[in-house]
Amino acid sequence: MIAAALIAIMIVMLIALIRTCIGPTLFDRILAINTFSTATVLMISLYGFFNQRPEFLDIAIVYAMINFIGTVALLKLHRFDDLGHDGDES
Amino acid sequence: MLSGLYNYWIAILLMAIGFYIVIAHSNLFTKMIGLNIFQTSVFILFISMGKVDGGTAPILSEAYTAYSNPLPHVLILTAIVVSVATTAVGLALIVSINRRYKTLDEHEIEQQELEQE
Amino acid sequence: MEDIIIIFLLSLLAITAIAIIFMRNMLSVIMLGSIYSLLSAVIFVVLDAVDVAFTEAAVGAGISSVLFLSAFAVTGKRQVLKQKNKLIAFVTVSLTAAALIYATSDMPYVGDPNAPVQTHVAARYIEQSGSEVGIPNMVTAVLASYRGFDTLGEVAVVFTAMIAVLLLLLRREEEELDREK
Amino acid sequence: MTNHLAILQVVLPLIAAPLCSLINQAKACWLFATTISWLVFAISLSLFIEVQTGGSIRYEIGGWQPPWGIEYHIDALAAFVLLLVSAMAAITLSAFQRRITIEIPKHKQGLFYTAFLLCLTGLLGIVATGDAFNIFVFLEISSLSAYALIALGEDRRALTASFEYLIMGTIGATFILIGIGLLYMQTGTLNIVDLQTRIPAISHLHSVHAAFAFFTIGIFLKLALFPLHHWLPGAYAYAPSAVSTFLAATATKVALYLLYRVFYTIFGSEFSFEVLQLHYILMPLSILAIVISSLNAIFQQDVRKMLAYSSLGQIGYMTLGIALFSDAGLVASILHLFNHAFIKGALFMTLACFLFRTPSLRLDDLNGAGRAMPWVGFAFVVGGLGLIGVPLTSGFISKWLLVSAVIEQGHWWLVAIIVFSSLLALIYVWRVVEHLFFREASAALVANKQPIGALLPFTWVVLLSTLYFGINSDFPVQAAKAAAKALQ
Amino acid sequence: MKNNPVIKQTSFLLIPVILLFGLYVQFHGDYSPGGGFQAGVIFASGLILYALIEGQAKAEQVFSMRLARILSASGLLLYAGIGVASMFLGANFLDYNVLADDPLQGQHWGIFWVELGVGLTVTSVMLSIFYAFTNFK
Amino acid sequence: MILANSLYLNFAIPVIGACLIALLHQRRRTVELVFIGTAAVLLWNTLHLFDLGEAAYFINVSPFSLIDSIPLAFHLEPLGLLFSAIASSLFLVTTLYAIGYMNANNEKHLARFYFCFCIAIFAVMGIAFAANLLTLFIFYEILSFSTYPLVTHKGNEAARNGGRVYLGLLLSTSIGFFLIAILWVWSSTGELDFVRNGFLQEQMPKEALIILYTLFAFGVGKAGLMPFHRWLPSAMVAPTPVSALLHAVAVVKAGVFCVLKITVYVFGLDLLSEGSASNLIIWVATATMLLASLVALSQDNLKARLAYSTVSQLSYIVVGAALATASSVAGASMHMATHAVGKITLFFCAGAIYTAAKKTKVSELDGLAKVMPITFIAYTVAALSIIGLPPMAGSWSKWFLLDGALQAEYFWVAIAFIISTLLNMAYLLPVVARGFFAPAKDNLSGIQEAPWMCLLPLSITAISCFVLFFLLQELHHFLQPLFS
Repeated sequence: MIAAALIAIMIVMLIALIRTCIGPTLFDRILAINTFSTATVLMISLYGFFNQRPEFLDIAIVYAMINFIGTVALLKLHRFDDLGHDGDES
Repeated sequence: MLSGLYNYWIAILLMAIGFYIVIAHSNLFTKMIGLNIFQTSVFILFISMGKVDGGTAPILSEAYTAYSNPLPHVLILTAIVVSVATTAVGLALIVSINRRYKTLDEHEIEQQELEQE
Repeated sequence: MEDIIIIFLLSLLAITAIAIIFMRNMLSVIMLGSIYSLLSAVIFVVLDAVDVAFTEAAVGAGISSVLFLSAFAVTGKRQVLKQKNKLIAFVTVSLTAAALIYATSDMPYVGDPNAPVQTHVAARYIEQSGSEVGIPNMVTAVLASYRGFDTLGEVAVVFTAMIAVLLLLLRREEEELDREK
Repeated sequence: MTNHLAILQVVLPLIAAPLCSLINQAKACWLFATTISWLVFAISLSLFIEVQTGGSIRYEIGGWQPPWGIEYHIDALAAFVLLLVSAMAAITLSAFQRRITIEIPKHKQGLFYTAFLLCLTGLLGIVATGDAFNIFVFLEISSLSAYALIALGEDRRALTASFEYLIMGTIGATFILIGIGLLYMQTGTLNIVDLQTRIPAISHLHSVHAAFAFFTIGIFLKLALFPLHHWLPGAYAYAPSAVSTFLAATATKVALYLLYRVFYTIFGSEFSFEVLQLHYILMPLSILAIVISSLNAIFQQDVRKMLAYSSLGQIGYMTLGIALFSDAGLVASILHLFNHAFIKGALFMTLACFLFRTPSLRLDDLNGAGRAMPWVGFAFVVGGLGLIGVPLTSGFISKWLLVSAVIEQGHWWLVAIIVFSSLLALIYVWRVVEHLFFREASAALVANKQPIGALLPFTWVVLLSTLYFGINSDFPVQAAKAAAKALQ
Repeated sequence: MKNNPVIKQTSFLLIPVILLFGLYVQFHGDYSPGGGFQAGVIFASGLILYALIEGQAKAEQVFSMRLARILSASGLLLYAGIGVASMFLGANFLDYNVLADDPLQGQHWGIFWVELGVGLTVTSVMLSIFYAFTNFK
Repeated sequence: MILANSLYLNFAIPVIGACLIALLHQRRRTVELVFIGTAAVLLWNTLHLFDLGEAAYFINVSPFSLIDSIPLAFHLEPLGLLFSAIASSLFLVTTLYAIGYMNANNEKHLARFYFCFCIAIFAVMGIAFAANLLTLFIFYEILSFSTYPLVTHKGNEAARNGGRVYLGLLLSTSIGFFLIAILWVWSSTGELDFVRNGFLQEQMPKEALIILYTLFAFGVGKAGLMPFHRWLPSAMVAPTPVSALLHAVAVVKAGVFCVLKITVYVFGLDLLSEGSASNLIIWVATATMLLASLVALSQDNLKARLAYSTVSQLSYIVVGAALATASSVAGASMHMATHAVGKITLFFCAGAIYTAAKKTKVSELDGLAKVMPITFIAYTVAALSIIGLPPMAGSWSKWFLLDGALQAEYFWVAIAFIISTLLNMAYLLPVVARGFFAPAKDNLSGIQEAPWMCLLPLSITAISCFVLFFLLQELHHFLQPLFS
């Protein structure tokens, strides 16, 4: 059961990777990356259960957080060209 | 047996790709990314050698007796830190170079120097 | 199953790396870079290196990407990506790779429990660290106690990186502002 | 506390660095860093004496016995190099205060001294440690701080030079890391002494050969041995003068120290030279380095770049000594490492003295500078003579030993090459001397009476020490012999 | 980011969690994956997220550059200080056994403080590097 | 102890002089006094060394060791004593002359000039008393470097070029041949100390000896063997006192002295006269002797003519050394002295003519003797001495050399000596002829003798050319220990 899920996730990863490579717009890529990291989070959690050491869920949590920060940074860069900007649009 | 030497071969391939990017790409930014790939491949090399079949992560637990080798993990932790430190310094250099030269292309920089001479 | 996962992930990693070579857009290169990091972190998990995976996720995908993005923000979006010296690069790289492939010919297989790596120094960490250091996470035990000096060096490296970045990027006004506060 | 000297050698500057960044006030930082560097020098001196009298020192860090914990292992060679590095650091810091105030923006000076101390820590750590991976860590500390220090040069080319150094240096360090990895894979240990005992049994393995190759190439990159030398001239030429002085005198020397360690201690000379026939590669590379770099030096317009190329040639002499694969060659190599560090340091110091009054170090800007500043000009002449290897300077002693080692092996053609390159050195040094003394100085230079301060006396102290070691070479020769013996 | 309430609210929900998680990783590193370094990075990421949302200026009010520099130095000093302390207690550098009467307890103490030093330094270094870049323009 | 102290004193005096000059460089008169004083004290101390007598010969005095077992060492022996006596006495004369000349010609950077002069004489003392090859080499190099600033003193393009050739040739021969030869000797015998009758017997194969001797002879570039003689005419750009010092006293004599010393104390006369190690050098030196004379004939510039004459005369000494018979070596040693005195007079005269009349070419000297009689008489005396006509000193040394050539059965060398003597006449006497007998072309009114500071030295040396003739017997006696 878990194995099947793992395989499915791997396929998702492959597809997301392809989308990141071919683009064409920035948003396609950002979305693809998001999908990809979500897949990784799932992959790590599932692998923990698969391997019978689920205590490594910590790592999955970090991934989720980092993923969020990365996306915010990317979008902010796209919008303001400056990561230190206070975010108020004039 | 996990996968024989497959890990090492991929690590070597990655190393080659990273190394290639560093040498062949003329954009300093890309060179840094190449350097990162190059270093990460070494991490995979190290981590692969620490793996033990049937072992588990090296955190003591009563349920397990076979653990993977923790030493490569320790080494690579340090190496990752070193790598991110190098990246930070390299990027700081890149940013300063960009300010003084207005470009990040190796050849354009060379060109500017030649014109200045 | 483990074999399949690892082979598949490693292949994905290779694809990502190859894709980076041919990318024309700087931002995509950075994004692929973070995917590369994520993937390698998963691989570390599969290879039992949970601590390393933890770090790689936080550093590679997190801090590194943010640093790349902020540097990218400062240097501007118009980046020309060109390749020169392809031949020299190819030859050098092939030679290095060949040397390593040659080296793999008598390497112990991945996961071999009788490899020298597993039998000599590490064995003591696995067997004794529980009683000598007394904490379950062997990686922390080795990192902070057995090889604590390495870690001191590592902290020094981080500190050096900060000093170096500040030396390069610090400007007068900020320093003075900082003093006023 | 004396039994902790081995670790204090490295930890003292390591603790001093963050303190220095906390002080963050130019003058106080200088005073602090200088005091620390002299303390470090005192420690290295007492370590040196201890090693000379009582044999090598081993220090188990964390109380864990060697292959499991990290140990410091200071033998005669390490003590010798430690002495050299700490002496140069103390001298540079004491002498260069005025130049640093001129060259470095005020708000960066505190950080500058911090980075300098870190660089010193890294270099000392590489030398003192007895653990292969620890070498990598300290290598990175020294390199990262060196990149930043170099990039502080006023010329914008300092930045590109530093970046090139960063790329090459990181590749070099990663190669060394791969070497460490391969060795660890086959032996399961990281301790150098343990490696030494385990390698003979597995020396037939391909991966051990590959490890050797990666170590060698990685160190060659750090050492800037021909043809991997492109990063060095720019880095030395555009860095702030204090930095180029310190790095020119120590950084490549420490890399060379690593080379000795790898060739002789880790792999053993039998494996390096008899199994792998290393000298067949090292010899031609050294010769090319000597000849091509000397030729390059002749055509440089910037004196610092000229000296940088000359350093490349001198590195060639040192590796040539290794390539001879004889005791005499090794002694000559180690001795030249020591002598050249001081000579090159003194030369870079004289150049910094000139910078007080000349606008740059291009040859045309130095016209008549020797007449306007006779003590500095004369210092350059003395240092230059040392570089050429004229008798009564320490450069002569090491060349004498090198040539006798070459003759011992009957390579007369090599003698011809060494003589030829000495003449090339004569040409490039003398080109500068002519500009300094036998051309008219510009009015601005004659009128400029800016004081040079402590730099000049320190330059002369270093120069006089090279002259002293040229006249009475007992101390360095005996130390080099002891060091070579420690490697056997 | 007044104009993007969604991002702002989500982030403000997340930031405390991230910081808390950072503390967890810091002090639970003995029993599960993690330790000072990872905790430091996570902690720094939380603050970076704050800087991304509220802008550099506000972030510096929370955690100033100056504080970052002081903390980074003190982290390193803390680590080295533990080593020196064990030296003064008569053992070799970084030998934790002498830090307490019971060697195991000593090891615990040593590792705890050392990891704390690592965490402090890493947090502040990562943050000040980020500041340095974003301030540079 | 006495030996060591007086030897060290001989080194200390010029160094102290140099330091004083450097310190007092702003006070011109004081510097000049110091300069003369240094020379006088040096001469006095050198003459005292003769009092130590034969008992003090070949006792090594070593302040410290240079490399491993090789010390920096000095000793007394007849050749060195002779050389040091020549050098220090002529140095005194030259100081007087230099001060007069430099002042009269308004030269600049006097302090540097006198400073280097003192260092050069310090190096000469080192060469004279060196007790092993390495010490000899070291002081030989100091001499090259310390005379370089003297050669390029004027600082113009010509001076720089001259200096480049000077230093380039001297250093490349010394490093390329001399040093290699020393290293070779050391690596194959493990010895470098000068000993009576040499130490190379039975230590090296015959073929090697030929190469070694050639290396030494060419390596001592200061001996001016063709094709490494170019530095001598190039160095003519220097002010005349320098030329005098270079060509008569310090540098060239140091060169031939090295050859003599190596011949006698490294190879040993027996080894050389039995074998054929020095044949090649005899050939080369003889050829140099004749060729340089021919070149001298074609030179119009008086100093250049004298320079080539020096090249030719040096080869007499080298031939004498290479022939390696008792007479020839004695002749060579004497020639060192007689030629020194003669040639320095000639250079002083050339300088005096330049100072007084600003003339440098032979063809411009017509009738000048009428206004400068003392200078021209001195020139004539010195020229006759160099040619070798009795009762001038040069006649003795040539006699011994000729005798030596015949003893060694090198008849063609003897013939070459005679041809060369004829050539000597041909290039030295025209000056005399033009000065005394040719009618003046230009208006010579207003030209008078050079200042007394120039005239006095050249008169002294001219008179010594004559006086030495009567002292030769004693000199020969003094050199006897060489052949025992």
